[in-house]
Amino acid sequence: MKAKTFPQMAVQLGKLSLKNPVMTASGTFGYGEEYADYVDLNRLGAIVVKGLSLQPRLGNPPPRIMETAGGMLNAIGLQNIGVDAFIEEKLPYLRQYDVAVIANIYGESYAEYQKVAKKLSAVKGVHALEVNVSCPNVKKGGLSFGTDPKVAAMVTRKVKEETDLPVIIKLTPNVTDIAAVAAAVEKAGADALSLINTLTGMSVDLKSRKPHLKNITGGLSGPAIKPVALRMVWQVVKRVAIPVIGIGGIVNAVDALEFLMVGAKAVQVGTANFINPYATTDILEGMQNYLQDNNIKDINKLIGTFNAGGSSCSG
Amino acid sequence: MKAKTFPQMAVQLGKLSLKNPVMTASGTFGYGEEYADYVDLNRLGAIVVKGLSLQPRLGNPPPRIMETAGGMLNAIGLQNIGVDAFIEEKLPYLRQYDVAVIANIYGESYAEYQKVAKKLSAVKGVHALEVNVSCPNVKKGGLSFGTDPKVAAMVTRKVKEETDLPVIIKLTPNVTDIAAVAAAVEKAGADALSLINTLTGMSVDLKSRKPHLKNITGGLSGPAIKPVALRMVWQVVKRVAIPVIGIGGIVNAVDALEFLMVGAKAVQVGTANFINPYATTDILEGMQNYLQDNNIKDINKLIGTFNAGGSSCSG
Amino acid sequence: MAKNIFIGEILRNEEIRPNYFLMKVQLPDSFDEPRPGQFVMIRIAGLSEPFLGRPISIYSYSLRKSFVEIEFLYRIAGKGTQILAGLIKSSQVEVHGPLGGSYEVFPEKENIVFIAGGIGVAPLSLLAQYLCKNVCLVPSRMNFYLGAQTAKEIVGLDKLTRLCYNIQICTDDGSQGRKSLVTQAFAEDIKKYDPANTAVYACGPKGMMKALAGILGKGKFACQVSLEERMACGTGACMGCAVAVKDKQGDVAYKRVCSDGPVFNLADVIWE
Amino acid sequence: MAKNIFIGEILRNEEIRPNYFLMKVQLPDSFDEPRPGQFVMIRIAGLSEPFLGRPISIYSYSLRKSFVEIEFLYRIAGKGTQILAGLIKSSQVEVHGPLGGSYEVFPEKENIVFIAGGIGVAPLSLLAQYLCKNVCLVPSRMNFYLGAQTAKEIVGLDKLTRLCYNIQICTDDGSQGRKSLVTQAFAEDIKKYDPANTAVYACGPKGMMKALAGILGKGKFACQVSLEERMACGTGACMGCAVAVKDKQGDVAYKRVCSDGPVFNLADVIWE
Ligand SMILES: Cc1cc2nc3c(=O)[nH]c(=O)nc-3n(C[C@H](O)[C@H](O)[C@H](O)COP(=O)(O)OP(=O)(O)OC[C@H]3O[C@@H](n4cnc5c(N)ncnc54)[C@H](O)[C@@H]3O)c2cc1C
Ligand SMILES: Cc1cc2nc3c(=O)[nH]c(=O)nc-3n(C[C@H](O)[C@H](O)[C@H](O)COP(=O)(O)OP(=O)(O)OC[C@H]3O[C@@H](n4cnc5c(N)ncnc54)[C@H](O)[C@@H]3O)c2cc1C
Ligand SMILES: Cc1cc2nc3c(=O)[nH]c(=O)nc-3n(C[C@H](O)[C@H](O)[C@H](O)COP(=O)(O)O)c2cc1C
Ligand SMILES: Cc1cc2nc3c(=O)[nH]c(=O)nc-3n(C[C@H](O)[C@H](O)[C@H](O)COP(=O)(O)O)c2cc1C
Ligand code: FES
Ligand code: FES
Repeated sequence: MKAKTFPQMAVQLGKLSLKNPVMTASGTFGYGEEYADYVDLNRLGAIVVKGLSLQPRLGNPPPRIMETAGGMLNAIGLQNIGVDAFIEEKLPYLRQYDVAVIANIYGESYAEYQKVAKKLSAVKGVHALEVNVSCPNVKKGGLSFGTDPKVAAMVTRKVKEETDLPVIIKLTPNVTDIAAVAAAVEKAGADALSLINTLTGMSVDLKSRKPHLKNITGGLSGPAIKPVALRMVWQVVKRVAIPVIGIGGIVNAVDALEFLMVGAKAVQVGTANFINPYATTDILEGMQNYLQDNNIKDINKLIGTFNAGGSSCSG
Repeated sequence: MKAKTFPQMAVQLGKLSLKNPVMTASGTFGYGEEYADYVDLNRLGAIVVKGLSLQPRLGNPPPRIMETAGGMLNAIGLQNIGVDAFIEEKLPYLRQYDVAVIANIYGESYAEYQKVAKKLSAVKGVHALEVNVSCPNVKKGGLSFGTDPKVAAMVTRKVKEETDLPVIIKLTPNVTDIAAVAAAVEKAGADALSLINTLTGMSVDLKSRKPHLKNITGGLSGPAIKPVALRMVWQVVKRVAIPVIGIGGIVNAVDALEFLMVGAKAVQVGTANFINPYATTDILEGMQNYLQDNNIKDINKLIGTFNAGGSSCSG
Repeated sequence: MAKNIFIGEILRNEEIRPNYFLMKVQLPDSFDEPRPGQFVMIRIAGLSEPFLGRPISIYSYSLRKSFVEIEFLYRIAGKGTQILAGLIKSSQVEVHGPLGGSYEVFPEKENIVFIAGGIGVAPLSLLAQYLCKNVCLVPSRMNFYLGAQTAKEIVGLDKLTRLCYNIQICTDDGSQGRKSLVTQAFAEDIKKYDPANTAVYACGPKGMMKALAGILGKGKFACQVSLEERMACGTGACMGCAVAVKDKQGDVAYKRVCSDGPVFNLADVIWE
Repeated sequence: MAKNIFIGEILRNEEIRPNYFLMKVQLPDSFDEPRPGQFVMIRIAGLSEPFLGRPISIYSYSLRKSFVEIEFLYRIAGKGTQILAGLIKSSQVEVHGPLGGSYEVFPEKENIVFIAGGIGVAPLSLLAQYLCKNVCLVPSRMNFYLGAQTAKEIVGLDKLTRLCYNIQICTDDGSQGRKSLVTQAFAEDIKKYDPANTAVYACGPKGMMKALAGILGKGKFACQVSLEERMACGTGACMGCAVAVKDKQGDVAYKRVCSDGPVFNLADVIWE
């Protein structure tokens, strides 16, 4: 590979500069170190860490996961060590790397969101906040924040008050009109959007007549949801001016490039990490190869090039 | 198989008596005759025919379908011969069979829904109406009727005014709170509910930078959506007293029994017909075998036996 | 009840040209003798990927003592055909068919003209085989125009040379046969054929068939074409495989490739 | 960077008892020597179903000249293991591992007691193998209690008889060995063992381990158990494989079977 033909991979999400558009999805990459044996973290566009709450969270009782057709359900219940322990125990490790660290945050009240945001903004090594207004697994808060445009906008405003970091709002797909939520959140000052979080689903065991997940319902992720994710990204991109990060069922470079083509400025890789711990860098390499093969010198040249006008009749 | 141990399969959906709970899903079984070479139509619980509109509809330009992980997208655009041609050309054929025929209807205005309902109620051989308030493929009407509880309730009331047939409202999953729509529709007089219709999704071709479907978005169906369908059926069953018909990703007897266990009184088999034209009767036989093996004498004994209390910790 | 879904065993699955495969499958002898133009939906037995069957034309059919052998000629176009290409001998495939309608034959016509582009040779080859078997003295009356981009994409010739006396090969780059479009080669010969006494059959990429429609003009030649479209059910139920054709009134109608086709009158097809 | 995902070739995959399979896989010699208790995540190479890997204990390990052979002993529990069981010789599997922690060994302890229920024999068998290889005179100090519902579910005995002198077999119905629960058989022997000088290792169904916890009482015996839970990542990232254990303060904490375990102190495990 000659340096000359090496495609330009850097993307700019508002104030946030990324080496390349490949990020990890929150909750699927631990705090980074879990995958450091597999992936050179320096090569990633950004690491989005597991959702952080003000207090440590125990999470849901097991069983927490179940496989489904082309995907999986999870009801982890946001088990995490809490924002303070993250700052003390995990962040120093991540600071060793030259990679953007994005803290995914979660609260059960506006005040909690604010406190978590404030703490993370006071320390070095956090490059942006991703606000989870969409986790469907926790009874309180979670779902409701993200499903009502007004409430989602309020969370945005509240978090923005406490931080100078770029604020990414992560949207839930479990809504009638995701573009309306996106527009409300943009107006409230969000710097970027990421979507989609998981679709709420359920799986049951006929023999025992019980749910497979102790929590009964869980979040559906993986290739099964990709068509829904792609549709929502497209709808949102048409509606807002702020950068959008595409998430949902991305397992290879073509998937990632499709999201970029539709208009996402970056992507997050989630469930794919579980079946292939090298997924993120495999995808990055695949994207670079695609650009080279197609003589595209800058990834930004591909972003948003989707021609919805209709395909010429195939075959 | 001794007659003695043959399980009782009949189910009662309000006024509608079905031989067994296995129905076909609208749009996936043509007008019945397309599958008559494969399936003894007399053995089905009911045949739900392709959505009927007042005027014949041309449908969307091709391409109309695309495979996705564990499912498919379609944007048929409700191509159909119109209610009059159905009554004249297709219904006589179906009348030869001893099977409940359910007409799926679609309109672009309240008046259109009413006219189609009226015509179908005036003829012999239609046993119930299933009202599609959820088709996401048609720009006008479609999505909006089913996503707003008030509008969905109004469609219900309007259709009920024109018919004495049982009215089943078919709900869309592309909403924030499906149970709220279900409750509104029940209050408006619906005799039963069926869910889910397809999730709106999209698929794109990286090479041509165009959508795979000429219509750009389409409806996602098949095993990929089963977890979402099961969750929604469970949420709705808890909320309403009228019978619920479960639909979404059912490909085998276990899938069907899971929906019944969660509380559906019957199921519809859709996309599965495409990959196995014998799917409906295979599922029926599988259900019967299961009941026999587990010494359950009446299918109704299984319906709603789900114990959400939480599973005992597996393995 | 029809029983036209079978589990077949792969006897052979070879890459005969880069990206072009010939697959031979053994099926029970209850598999109906296909009429030329018919196809099957093929899936991998027991696998959920690809999810839907893929339509593939029947390229040849032979009834053996207690079983049937059919052949498919196919090209890797995407995921589904890629997976098919990876199957080894003895693997099992699910074969649903024969499906669809067939070419109408005119034994009385003097000239039979075939125009195939690339993999379009597959259904036309079965038609030629059928005519040889059922219509006497036909080989001398058959004219086969076979085109492809380069020599590498010329497939099916071995079988054809045993069936037709008159085969014209065309490649875009001249690497085999004439350097010309296959429609061009036919156009140059067109005066040899009396429209009233000629049956034209064509299968190939859209561009080729569209060009052919132009060449044949307004219905002087009767030309039947095989169309392709993505399919889900293959049986006429889903309306997924629609193509735009003129109905009797000349209005646009969407017909199903799987059950109204795959053979249509070229004059009826509406090109985008 | 770790390279612990390998494509392995199946050398053997046999049903040794109804629903119980022994699979032997050849892997590159860069596959690390597993410590007893470790497991792999196994998937079918190139297939998207099952979607997630399945955790399976390493049952045996042998380093050959230029490659490694590992064995798995597994039971058909559902869809994933059903698909595994259908794989024929020469099929390719994706093996991610070795993963997880291992049993702690106490070479100085006089008695080593193994208590296995059904397929739980797999990781304990590797442990016994390891001890024989690394700790001298161990066979005479090893006592293996192996239980199952009926003789049909007694697996792994051939290997064990080559490793341990003292094997007690129990079946619920007495069809092989003693008619008793395996925990019962151990309870009856318990006085033979000095708690301070005995290491107990157990693996089996939850009920068995729970019963064992009762029998062993409040920590007089040090007992390590292998736990099972559904997994997604196998590497500690997803928090999917949580089990409830007591933390240092005695409060409930959810630990990851894949990376905090799969081996836990029995005394710490909180049963539902
Ligand atoms: C009646 C009929 C007979 C056919 N006979 C043959 C044959 O004998 N040999 C052969 O090689 N091919 C044949 N085809 C085409 C074949 O079905 C497609 O190439 C195949 O379905 C592509 O599947 P895929 O998963 O590999 O590609 P995909 O990933 O699904 O698609 C790859 C590309 O092919 C296009 N495509 C997909 N499906 C079809 C389709 N059904 N028709 C046309 N284009 C499609 C897509 O739009 C895309 O551009 C036939 C098609 C029909 C309808
Ligand atoms: C560290 C570890 C080591 C294991 N070693 C072995 C082994 O050597 N041999 C062996 O046969 N099995 C072993 N198992 C169990 C094995 O992983 C499960 O039986 C398998 O994952 C079931 O998958 P399935 O798709 O066949 O069943 P599913 O359809 O997924 O489930 C069938 C039933 O098994 C339960 N189950 C599913 N996954 C697990 C799991 N990971 N642990 C416990 N129960 C589960 C389900 O709740 C359900 O009741 C081990 C599990 C772990 C965690
Ligand atoms: C096990 C698991 C845990 C997750 N935890 C979080 C979380 O803590 N915060 C969050 O915003 N999203 C969380 N998600 C959602 C993912 O970040 C992502 O939005 C979703 O999985 C869809 O992407 P995918 O299909 O690539 O997995 C989690 C997903 C999974 C599978
Ligand atoms: C090709 C196709 C056409 C459909 N047409 C209709 C329709 O006309 N009216 C309707 O209410 N639902 C229609 N549906 C939705 C199905 O009836 C069903 O609700 C959905 O496919 C989910 O079920 P499944 O996963 O079993 O396919 C259609 C679905 C498909 C795949
Ligand atoms: S493929 Fe379903 S109608 Fe043709
Ligand atoms: S399986 Fe993911 S943390 Fe254990």
